[in-house]
Amino acid sequence: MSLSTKSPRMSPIKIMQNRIYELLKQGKRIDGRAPHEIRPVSISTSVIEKADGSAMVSMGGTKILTGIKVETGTPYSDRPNEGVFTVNAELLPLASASFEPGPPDERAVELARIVDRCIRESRAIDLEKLVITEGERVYMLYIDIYVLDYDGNYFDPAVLSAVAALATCKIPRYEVRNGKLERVEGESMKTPIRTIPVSVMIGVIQDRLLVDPSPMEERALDTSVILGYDSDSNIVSIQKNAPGLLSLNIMEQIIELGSKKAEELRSILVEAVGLG
Amino acid sequence: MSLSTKSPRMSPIKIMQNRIYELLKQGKRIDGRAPHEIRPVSISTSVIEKADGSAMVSMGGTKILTGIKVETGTPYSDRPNEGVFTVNAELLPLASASFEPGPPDERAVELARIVDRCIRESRAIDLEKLVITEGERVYMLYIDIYVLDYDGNYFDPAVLSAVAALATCKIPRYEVRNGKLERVEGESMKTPIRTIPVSVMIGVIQDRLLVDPSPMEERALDTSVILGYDSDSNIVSIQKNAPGLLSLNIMEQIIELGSKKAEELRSILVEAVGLG
Amino acid sequence: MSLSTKSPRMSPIKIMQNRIYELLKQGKRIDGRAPHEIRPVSISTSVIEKADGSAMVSMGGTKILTGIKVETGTPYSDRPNEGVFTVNAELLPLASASFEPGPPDERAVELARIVDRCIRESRAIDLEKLVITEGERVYMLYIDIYVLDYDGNYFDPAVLSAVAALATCKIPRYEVRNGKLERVEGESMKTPIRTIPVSVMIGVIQDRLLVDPSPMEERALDTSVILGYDSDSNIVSIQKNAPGLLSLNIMEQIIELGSKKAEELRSILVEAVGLG
Amino acid sequence: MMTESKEIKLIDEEGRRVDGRKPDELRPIRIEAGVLEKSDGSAYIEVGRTKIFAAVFGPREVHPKHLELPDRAVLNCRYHMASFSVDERKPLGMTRREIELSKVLREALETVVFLEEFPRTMIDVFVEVIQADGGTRTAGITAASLALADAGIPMSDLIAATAVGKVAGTLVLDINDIEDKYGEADMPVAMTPRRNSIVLLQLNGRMTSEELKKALEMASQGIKKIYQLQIEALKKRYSVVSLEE
Amino acid sequence: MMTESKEIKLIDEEGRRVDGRKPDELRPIRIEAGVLEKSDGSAYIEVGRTKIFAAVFGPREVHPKHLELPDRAVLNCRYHMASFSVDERKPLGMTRREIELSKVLREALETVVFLEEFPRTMIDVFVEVIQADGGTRTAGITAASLALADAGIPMSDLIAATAVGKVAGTLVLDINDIEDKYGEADMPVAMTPRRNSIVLLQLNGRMTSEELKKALEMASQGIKKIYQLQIEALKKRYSVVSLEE
Amino acid sequence: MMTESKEIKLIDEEGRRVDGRKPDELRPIRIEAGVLEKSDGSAYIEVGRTKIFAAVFGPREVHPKHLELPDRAVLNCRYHMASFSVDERKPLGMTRREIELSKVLREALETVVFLEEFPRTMIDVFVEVIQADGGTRTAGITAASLALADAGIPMSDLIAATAVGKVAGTLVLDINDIEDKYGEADMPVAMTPRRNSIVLLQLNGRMTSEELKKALEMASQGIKKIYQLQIEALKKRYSVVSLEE
Repeated sequence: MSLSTKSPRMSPIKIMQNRIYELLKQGKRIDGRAPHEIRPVSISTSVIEKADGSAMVSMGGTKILTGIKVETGTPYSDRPNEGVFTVNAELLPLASASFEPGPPDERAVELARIVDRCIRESRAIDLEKLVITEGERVYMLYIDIYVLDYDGNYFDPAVLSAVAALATCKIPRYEVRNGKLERVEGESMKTPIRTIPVSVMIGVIQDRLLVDPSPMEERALDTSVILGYDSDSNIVSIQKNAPGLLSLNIMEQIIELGSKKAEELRSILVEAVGLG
Repeated sequence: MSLSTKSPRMSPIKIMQNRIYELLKQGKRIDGRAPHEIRPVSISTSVIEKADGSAMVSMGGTKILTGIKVETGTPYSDRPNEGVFTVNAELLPLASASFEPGPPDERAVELARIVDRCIRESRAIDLEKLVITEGERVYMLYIDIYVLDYDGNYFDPAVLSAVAALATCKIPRYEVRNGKLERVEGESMKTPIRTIPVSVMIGVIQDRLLVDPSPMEERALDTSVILGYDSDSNIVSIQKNAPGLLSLNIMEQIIELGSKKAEELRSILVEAVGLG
Repeated sequence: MSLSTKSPRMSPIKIMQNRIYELLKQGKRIDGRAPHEIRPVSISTSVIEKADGSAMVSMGGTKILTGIKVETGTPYSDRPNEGVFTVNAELLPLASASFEPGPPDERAVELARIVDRCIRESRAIDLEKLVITEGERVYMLYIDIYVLDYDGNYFDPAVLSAVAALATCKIPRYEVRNGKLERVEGESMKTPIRTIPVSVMIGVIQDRLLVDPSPMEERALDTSVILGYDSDSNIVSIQKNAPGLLSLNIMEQIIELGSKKAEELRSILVEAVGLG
Repeated sequence: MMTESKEIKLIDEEGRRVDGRKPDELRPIRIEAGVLEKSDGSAYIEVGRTKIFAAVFGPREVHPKHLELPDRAVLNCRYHMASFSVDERKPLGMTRREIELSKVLREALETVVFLEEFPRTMIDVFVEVIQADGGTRTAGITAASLALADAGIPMSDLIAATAVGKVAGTLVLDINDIEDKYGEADMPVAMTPRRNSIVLLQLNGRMTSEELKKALEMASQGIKKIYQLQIEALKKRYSVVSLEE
Repeated sequence: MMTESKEIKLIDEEGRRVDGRKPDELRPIRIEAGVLEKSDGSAYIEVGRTKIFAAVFGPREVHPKHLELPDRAVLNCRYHMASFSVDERKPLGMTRREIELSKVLREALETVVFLEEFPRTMIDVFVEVIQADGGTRTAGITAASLALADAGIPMSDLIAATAVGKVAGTLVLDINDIEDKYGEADMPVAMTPRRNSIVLLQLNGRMTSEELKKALEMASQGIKKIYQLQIEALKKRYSVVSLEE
Repeated sequence: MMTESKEIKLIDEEGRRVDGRKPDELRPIRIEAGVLEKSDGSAYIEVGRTKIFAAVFGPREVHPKHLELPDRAVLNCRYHMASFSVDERKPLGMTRREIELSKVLREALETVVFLEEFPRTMIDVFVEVIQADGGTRTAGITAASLALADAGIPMSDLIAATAVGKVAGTLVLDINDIEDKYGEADMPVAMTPRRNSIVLLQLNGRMTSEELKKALEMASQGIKKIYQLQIEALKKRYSVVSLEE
């Protein structure tokens, strides 16, 4: 069940929308940014010692913590020679007055699935390297994302934190000795990363685009799209995540803008995690 | 927790009840049927190619879809030489303004259990023929019933659709080869059917009976009973499914009427699935 | 999520509190008891033949039924040579107008965890004697507590009923024969009990203490504490279970009073179950 | 109920049942009203080893409000079993069986309670099975109607109930757990004894029409006896109350 | 979508797909409006073996009340799959995938429905997938918008939809289940055909910018054809209605 | 806490603990107020490797409405741990431990917050443990009371807290995870430092009466030090706020 929410069509929104649009035409935004300017990004990795990988990412006022726990388990029967990963996301109630405690709602589910898609469809993790015994025992990565502070656009920092946590994750090594699975004490391996996916959230008001929207902008947008890109500028995932019309012409502009901003975010990420 | 519902005792109901009763005394019903007349039944089987068995049944405006998926699993420890089946039912919200999305409510649970009882207590499936390796591996039939359109009496068409789906189900064959369970590609077997259970819902207003009630009649009835019958006219299940008094005398009439209508429904079912 | 409840600060409470306090200063209580007087306790064991252990305990008007079912299962990986027990508690809706049907709420969870703690931290059960095959198969005791009638202080009678059920539990014997786990028909063993834990609930109004509060007293208390004691008068668990300040001085009085009342309850329990 | 037992002899040479009863004999029954302190009405019943508490609250405010009915009380009924009441520990939470039985019990009780007298209120009936040895829904409704009477809720009649079974081809009154498990049919019946009318009826298992009619008659006879025990329990309760007051 | 199949030839030597279609060819589609009795509007769609019912209720009272919006209707949408609709039996209850798709379908429908005309009411849209063979969300929204029209809910346009895939390096229209499973990308697109604007867009899998643009164009062409089928289904429905009345 | 460790030496020959501390020594503590943007008040605390965020919303409208209290605010408290905060990944959803700790934290906070000043409103306190290395409930309430102060909610006093343990027969202040796991007792204590009164008290494990009294005294001393850190954090926060405004 998915229900309409209060914000989109109220009249104060229309007024705000006009104001944002007028500013955009002048190349400006309410918080002083340029239309295609992303807020400052900071990335700290290995912040949770008990997690195998972790990263705290802030993008303006939005703050995301991702932690990864590695376990071992059986592979999917149709993919016997691949490790497994799952992505969960929680919109913690301390992050915003609009988040409620309880099981993940549709927004949290969507966030988890968008991050999952960016990683999975870009084939960022070489899952074939996460096999202990083919068809029997593989590594399982639990990638858990917590939104700690929500100041607009949790998608892009969530992807950044998930990928930063993955790239710095120390997977504890296991071996099968005498038919028994054993932890190889003190040994770990890096996550086998093939590409660095990032996502870019782009908002549309009439014929203008903006990136990395603030909460006020999110409410005023005609619509918005989140695009995932791999290191080779392929698009690996798209999610139109709001009501509203999107012309083919605008969509083409979005694709090009997204590609540029993706490179920008990727270079920040690569620097932070020391990849490249 | 089971809670009173709005319908039964409101005064408009009383007026409707009187009208229905007066008509019944003249051998008539609001929709033009005779008191003991079942609405037209249509049965289509194998409508879902991805299911191992399926049947769409309509009875008047009520439409039921049942699908069966066969898996293998371990038998119950107290019945090591029997296969397993389970029945689930959902009252889909698209079927009626009175159905709500969410986990099955008491009406859906009752429906599933009545269908289960008709099949189980009539011993319709020869479960001993659904064993792959005694005590270890058996066939498991998941019989899932969806009410797609609810125009009164979902019980009888639900039993019809479940039995039609069973009778036409192609159980994929499995074998144990070299200690491993394997699908025998391309081979399947029929469900071992011993008897053809059907159910008959009978409503009571004062001293009169009617079968296959419409929603309006359901609300106006003094009470109602659903009876299951096997091919030998044994009664295999009963459910009084509404408040109200039922005299022993009326109950005897119900048993006899049910037996006749059961034969009528069974002959329609047998013809549709080509059994006999 | 834990939410404030209606009772504690309403003004009728203040009036009641004053009255209770004035009586306490005179060494009296509303129901005629002395401040440190526990209501009459009755303990019946083995009341449920289908349970392996059971006890019905009443303490004044509060009535608790505990039943124990023993199963076998795998031990926790970090405790391969210990059996397992778990405690559940339900505040049945028939026990009080203030209990609602549904999954255990925070009060029921707290009750279960307090009883668990009394038993676990006192090391009452010699879990090492509940092993069938080390690291592989152990006895698992499911201790399920039902509050049947709630007339104040369900903690102390719940501990009494759980320990009485444990002390009289007949654990069905299992053996591994030819590599298979088998029930040794007709044989059972006693729960290996090392100490007899009991709990004492103590309420505070200003500088006065009372034990075993009635519901009216519970609502009027400044705060309350439940203490668990083993047979050697060690304190094995504490739970301050209500809002309110507790000075270190009052806490010392509570510890001493608790110790005395614990001995009193233990002697009732020992007599009832024939231990000692 | 599906396989007739080969090993367990459900009826012996002398026509006696596994627990020594004759086919039309009830198990020992103990019924008591007013057994719990905090509910508005309560009852306890033992039928053989089946042991059940029932309690009633109300008429009270409806919560949540939107369930309120303008012309009568909402009757809420919960049939619930303790985890240890059955042979295999029942997991916590309501099973589908408990959900179904809550519904049929509620419908039976709705038939006799004068709900119109208490519009915009709720009457809660809680049935707690602490040991299940066959016939829990019938013992449960017998206790529930007694608890309603104990709570002073006006009813057209009490409800008394028992189950008739078919074991080894023989109809037997008040079947127990073993008979239910290895027999051919289990038919719980609840009636309003004064009007001799059925308020709850279910059947699991096979019977011919003739057997079914006989089984209903047998149930009716048993129910009359149980009704007498209910009346006695109420009398005892009222006399105690009279003494107390 | 992750491993390109080594065994299954998704495009043969003649450029044909596993089911014999050309890359830009839709599967056989059957669309019908007004197929259910009890909803206010309904539709049925088959796209190849994908089979879906959609039904609409409302505008009706909002329940629970606090979800009511003062200036427009609440649109509620549920995308749900039957347990047997997929290869491996889907467990009962909503999966995360179903929750996400309910959201994107709702957002797409909100774009076209004139919600402001029905303040303080609710419009429910239920999409029931009874067989899933690829393209269920796009077939689902195609049926849902038809059901809305059938219910007489005013909309700025119908919504028609299809998915473009990439298999063995080739863009293909209206991908089926096997192409989705073994191909490189699946891009569901829903549009308002008259305005040629996107209302739903997702992508799973890798495409270059150029491919993406071509894929959108391909989707747009397919959607125009599906739109014609919707119009025909409505005409047929209205003519039937006219005859009936 | 049940088996005294045979291998891990919890107190060495020089009376030092596993992490080198003396028995009455706190771990390094870092406390900061106003760390989150969107809540009305917030705080972050590190006690050794234990890391916790706390945030406060309100006083705000009560939702759902029926929880409203006519004479005071409803205080809502949630203690929650991130899945990766503990050694074995914690499954999603609230465990029974989290439910219990939410209750004892709420009760402690209710003791100091002037709820009567905000009738018919709700104050939400969210405690998020992102790493758990012992003493999470005490560090959590220390942060929560700071977040309440940061939100400007009037209180009779701050709450500061720590846990005293018993390891290898010795009482130790501010026990860490290993001491908790292999020690004999863990006693979390929260106090209002100015009145030196207990607001939260639990004990897991065995102590004599004498030990318990000493442990409370030890906790009281530690709490005074933590209180100073809270005051400093608030001063720092207010000075920053002053500068900002």
